[in-house]
Amino acid sequence: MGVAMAALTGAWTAPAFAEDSIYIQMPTYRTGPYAGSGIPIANGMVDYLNMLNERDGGVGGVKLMVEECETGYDTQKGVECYEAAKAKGTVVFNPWSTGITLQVIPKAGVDKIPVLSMAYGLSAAAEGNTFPWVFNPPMTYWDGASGVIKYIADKEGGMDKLKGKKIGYIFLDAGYGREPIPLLEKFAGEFGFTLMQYPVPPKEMQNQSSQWLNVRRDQPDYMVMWGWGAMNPTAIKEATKIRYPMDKFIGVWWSGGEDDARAGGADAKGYKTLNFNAVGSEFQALSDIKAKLIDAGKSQTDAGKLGENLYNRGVVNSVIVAEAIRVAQEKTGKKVITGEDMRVGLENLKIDEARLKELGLEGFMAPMAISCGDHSGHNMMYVQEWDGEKWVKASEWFEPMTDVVKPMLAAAADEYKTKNAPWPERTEACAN
Amino acid sequence: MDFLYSIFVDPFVQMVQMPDFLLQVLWEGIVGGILYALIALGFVLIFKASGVFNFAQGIMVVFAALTLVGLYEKGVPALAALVLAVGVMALLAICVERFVMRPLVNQPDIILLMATIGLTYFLVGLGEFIFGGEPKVMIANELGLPSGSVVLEPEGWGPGGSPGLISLQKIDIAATVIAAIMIVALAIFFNKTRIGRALRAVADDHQAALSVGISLNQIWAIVWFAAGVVALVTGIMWGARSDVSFALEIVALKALPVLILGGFTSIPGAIVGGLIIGVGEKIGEIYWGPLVGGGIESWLAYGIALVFLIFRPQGLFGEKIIERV
Amino acid sequence: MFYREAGQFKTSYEADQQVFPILQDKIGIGAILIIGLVVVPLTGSDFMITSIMIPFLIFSLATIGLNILTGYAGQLSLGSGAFMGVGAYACYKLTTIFPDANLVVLVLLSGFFSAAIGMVFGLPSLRIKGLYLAVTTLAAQFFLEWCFIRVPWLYNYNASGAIEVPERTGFGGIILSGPAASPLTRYFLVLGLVILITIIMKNIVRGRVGRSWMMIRDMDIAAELIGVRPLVAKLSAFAVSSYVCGVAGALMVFSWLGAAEPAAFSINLSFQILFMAILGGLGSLVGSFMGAAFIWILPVLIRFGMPAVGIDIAAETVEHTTRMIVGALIIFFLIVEPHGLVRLWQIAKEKLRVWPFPYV
Amino acid sequence: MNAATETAVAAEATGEPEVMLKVENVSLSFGGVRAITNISFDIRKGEIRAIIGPNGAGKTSMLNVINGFYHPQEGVITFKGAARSKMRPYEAASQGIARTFQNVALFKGMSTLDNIMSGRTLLMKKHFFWHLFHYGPARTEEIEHRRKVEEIIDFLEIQHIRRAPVGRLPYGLQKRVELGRALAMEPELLLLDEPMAGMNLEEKEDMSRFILDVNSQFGTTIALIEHDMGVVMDLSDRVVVLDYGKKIADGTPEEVQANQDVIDAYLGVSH
Repeated sequence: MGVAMAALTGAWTAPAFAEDSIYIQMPTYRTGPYAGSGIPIANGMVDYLNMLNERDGGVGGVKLMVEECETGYDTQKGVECYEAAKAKGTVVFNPWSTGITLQVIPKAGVDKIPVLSMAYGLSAAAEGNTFPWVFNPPMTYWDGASGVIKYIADKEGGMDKLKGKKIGYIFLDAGYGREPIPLLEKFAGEFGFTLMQYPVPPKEMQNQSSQWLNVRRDQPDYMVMWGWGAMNPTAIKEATKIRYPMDKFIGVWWSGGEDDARAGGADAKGYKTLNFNAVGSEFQALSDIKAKLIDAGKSQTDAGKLGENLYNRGVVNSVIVAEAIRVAQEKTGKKVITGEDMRVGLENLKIDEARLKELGLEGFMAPMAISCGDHSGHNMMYVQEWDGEKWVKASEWFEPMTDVVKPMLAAAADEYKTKNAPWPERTEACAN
Repeated sequence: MDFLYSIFVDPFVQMVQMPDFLLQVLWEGIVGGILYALIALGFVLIFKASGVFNFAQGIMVVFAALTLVGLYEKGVPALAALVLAVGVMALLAICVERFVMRPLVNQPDIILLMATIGLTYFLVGLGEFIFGGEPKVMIANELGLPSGSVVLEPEGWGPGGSPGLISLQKIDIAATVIAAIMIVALAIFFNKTRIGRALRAVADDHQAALSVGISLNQIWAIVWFAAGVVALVTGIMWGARSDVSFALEIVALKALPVLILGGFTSIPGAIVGGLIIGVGEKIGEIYWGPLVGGGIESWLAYGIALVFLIFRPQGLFGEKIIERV
Repeated sequence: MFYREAGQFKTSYEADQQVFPILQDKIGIGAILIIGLVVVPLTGSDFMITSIMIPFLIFSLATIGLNILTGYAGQLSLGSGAFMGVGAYACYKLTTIFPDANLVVLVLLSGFFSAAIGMVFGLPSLRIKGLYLAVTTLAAQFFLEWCFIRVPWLYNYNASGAIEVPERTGFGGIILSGPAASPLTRYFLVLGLVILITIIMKNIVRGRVGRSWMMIRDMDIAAELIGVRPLVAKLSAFAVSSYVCGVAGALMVFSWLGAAEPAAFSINLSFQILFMAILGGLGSLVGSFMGAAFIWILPVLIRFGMPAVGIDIAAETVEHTTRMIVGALIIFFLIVEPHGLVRLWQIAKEKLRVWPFPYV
Repeated sequence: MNAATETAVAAEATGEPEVMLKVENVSLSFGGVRAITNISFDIRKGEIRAIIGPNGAGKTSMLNVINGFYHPQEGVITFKGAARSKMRPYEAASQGIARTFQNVALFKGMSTLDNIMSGRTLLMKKHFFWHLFHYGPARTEEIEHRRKVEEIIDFLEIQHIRRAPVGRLPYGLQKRVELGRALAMEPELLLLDEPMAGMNLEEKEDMSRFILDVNSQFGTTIALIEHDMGVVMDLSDRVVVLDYGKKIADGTPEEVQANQDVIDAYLGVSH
């Protein structure tokens, strides 16, 4: 029996890449409580890579073999997907869940699989020298939190105006939502505002009236939200219910789905979130997706949802993957790359205006660059606003407070290193 | 000393200082409680008639609401979708009776409980398979449910004598009214109709009911259908408050402590229990939660039920149990 | 014909009271041990060992834990996930306080913490019975889950709020945990502990203590009239059960997941374990393994097997189908044999006994 | 304790039979419903004492009071010379009171062997620790008790069902296993609640023989409730009759049979 099972499992976990293709496993979640956010992202990621296959025959002439692995945002299944991905020789792993990211961070170096956690996961992973195998471009949660504070200060008329203000922080009470707290607390001390915390237990995502009653009592001047999945629409609804001024309610980039804001209806007008990708489908690459995939019935995407915020977010993730593959191919001279080559590609990734234009994505995202020591890049973001029907850009692209964030990241990385001692020293050479 | 003050004095000072806020908290508690009570009501109906602890009630709420919204999204007009959703719940009831209840008759409680957990799994899979996993917006307006809110601003009830603010969502008021209507309707159904009498007979004694010619199978199908309709109503109300998604399933677990307080077989018990839990956890979370970092709502209801059970193991409306040998 | 005990006589009570008094059973268990100890490590791929065998063994252990409480002592619990969490967090704390101690010792120690917590939450069982008790165990589940988030000391104030498994060595420098631990090392560690604890549990349940649990389960009043103290019997069941669950939880994080957020110990985990216990067969250790195999391995087979045999469907459809199939199978098995897979196995054995001449 | 010993010694000296259990003025009610009113009687060491009465007379409640399952509101119960107040059933068990039940209360999920072994619970003392490994003292102890249990199995002639789960046994055998379980406790006082209910004549004869043998071979004192008057009159040394929770007669079978109140209470059932 054991032998039979071994044979069976062997059959479907054997390295899947043929001579001329690159295998990429995409953990996604189209089921479970976070499916609302997970589905558009999954569609965006898969569509872009498949579109490259259809249009350009892959990257550098090599087909990409894209396979989804359903995690349901569940850590048990996440690990299973990782093991399956490892066995099949994926060149990059996108955990798409902070919990799964934390699980695979230590394994990545051992298994030689780069982990791409795009603007989520462990902020400290931006320290490339400590975490050579983990990448979190275009910026970390701490960058995001600093961006929110910077934006608020901007509206108030300067950092000194934050003194005496009350800023409420409502967050999903899990690793994801707790991540920015140290930075916010540091800022609260430095700039003299009061930070009020409103944790939302994952089980109570859809039952937030207590948190918002507390908000009503405390009357914070601004509300900052780190929400995900079903938490977002509920929070927006509750905020409208207590008549919280929506223009003072700012979410992180993960709280900016169209469906999230739509739940609040017209009352949600003025709600803001951070963002690092454009919304809308007026980009050549997206038109190609529509023409090559959606119209051809080769995609799960509903044509009406093309160009929505989280869909485009998924596309950004795949742009990073595809570009890193291209860089890796250039650097190594190989066509079919491995995880180790991919790591090199990611570490030398540079997407500038010109390149975006070539990709048919001009203005779709800010130019970004990752370096050997800095795996995040601390790139630019902007604030978008819900006008009742769609997202509109409400600020220019701006940079996070890198000078504050970077030393904190370094300290956090050191702390991670000591807590997880013995943590391996970086052995991978820089910039080749 | 400060610690004692913050536990025993400060919350009450807050309540007195901001009476409008207290009323708002109570209202939110009542509304939450009614929604718990509605879920509990579905449990009670089934437990009364068949002794089955129907764990799937929570998922039936989601499933019913999803069916409604899903049909609407597929182009069925709202009211027709409502009727169809009722039809789907009837079909579900018949299937459950035929394929789950009937083959498992006379099995121990725990086996039946497990079967309903199996049913939960099945319905989650089926629901997502048919309607997809995205949360859906409840079609409250299309169904003619009110939106917006009623705002009361009683003079001098706010902090420091300012005008107070109590905002009542119309949908919540509607939920309260509908819950009340449903309870009255169920009471009439149980007491005045032939099927209702048969139901009570079955609840009292299966054997005796069989011997006077009541069909158990038919009765079970009917209670599961009734529970399905209750689930649909609950789903509409809750869906209008947040969204229709499978995350609701876990909120539905809150109906369990409600059942413990009210007893597994008492309809008034479900309502009173729901209100106690709803109000209790809101008050606890708002006034005492901050002392321990908040978020205690996730377990407070169970804590209340646990403490209560230790002193009164038979529930609020249950009779004292005399053990016999 | 093959499974016949005729001619195997016992001349002493010692011989009669063995766990496997029948020769064929001895051969069977030997074969399973050989498969587990030799065949799987030699032939299994990394995926099979890390994603099928290790979780299967850990779930079996947790199921044994729940079975002690629910199957043997009759106390229905929905809190096993949280008790696993207590073990995991205890082990994490212990290993940060004593980084040089042998991990196996720490894992075994961490069970005592969950045993203590389990006893506290077992106290209501003295007054509350049946489904009511099940709901009160939910209080334990949710309260503990809250503590895992709200008591930062438990996760060493990590910003991520999660516990991460550091590298630990033992037995002369073998790496036992952390990313560098080889799948085989982790597998043998888990397998060894599972075998050890299973043997101990078998010994407990066939002796006085196990009997007192079953007495309480089958008829608590009669048990008390015979001299079983309900307090001692119920709390000891909670303690032993939580101990085993705690060890399983520690192994789950240290030997399988590698890091864990509080959500890893959610109510869903409790349900998963309960399914395994009931489907395998309440009150049976063998059943615990069968149940765990069924609930864990079947979905993995469906998930990765369907594409492998050429049925190409979307990942989430596989997930939906899996849920539907597992749900329907649960109901199906309850209908066919409410006493679980182990009962089917016993019936099969009885049939084999008289095969091929059932009427002779 | 001293007092108790003294009375025992005194009793022996005077040739009076020693009293093992004494019930004095016991009353029990459940929320206003009186189950037992002011009952007094005694059970002497070594005798077979029958408690009879029509349905609802309070017989089973009386047994429940004796082994501590119910706590009477009034009255004193003296067992082996020591008066006791609120007592838990397991304490009664540890003092040497065993019983069987009207509706068989076997452990349905366990085999005959395990059911009878369960009667040895109080006699097994070895520490939990040894049980972990089923080794050393724990193992020796199990074997030793197994031997005793096998003796009881032989005595009750139920060797063939040793391994059978009791749930699958016919009623008569279940009753016998239950008796075996009570005997395994090596009790001083054995309470039997309708040991022959629902049995055919042959089974009743077997059971009667077992009861007499237990009484004579092990010297166990027996109190039994039974509806079959023939059995009661043949087996018992003394009979106490209850009706509506009150004692209406007490004495030897002959005395009781002649009592007019008893005849009235049974309305024609009497012979």
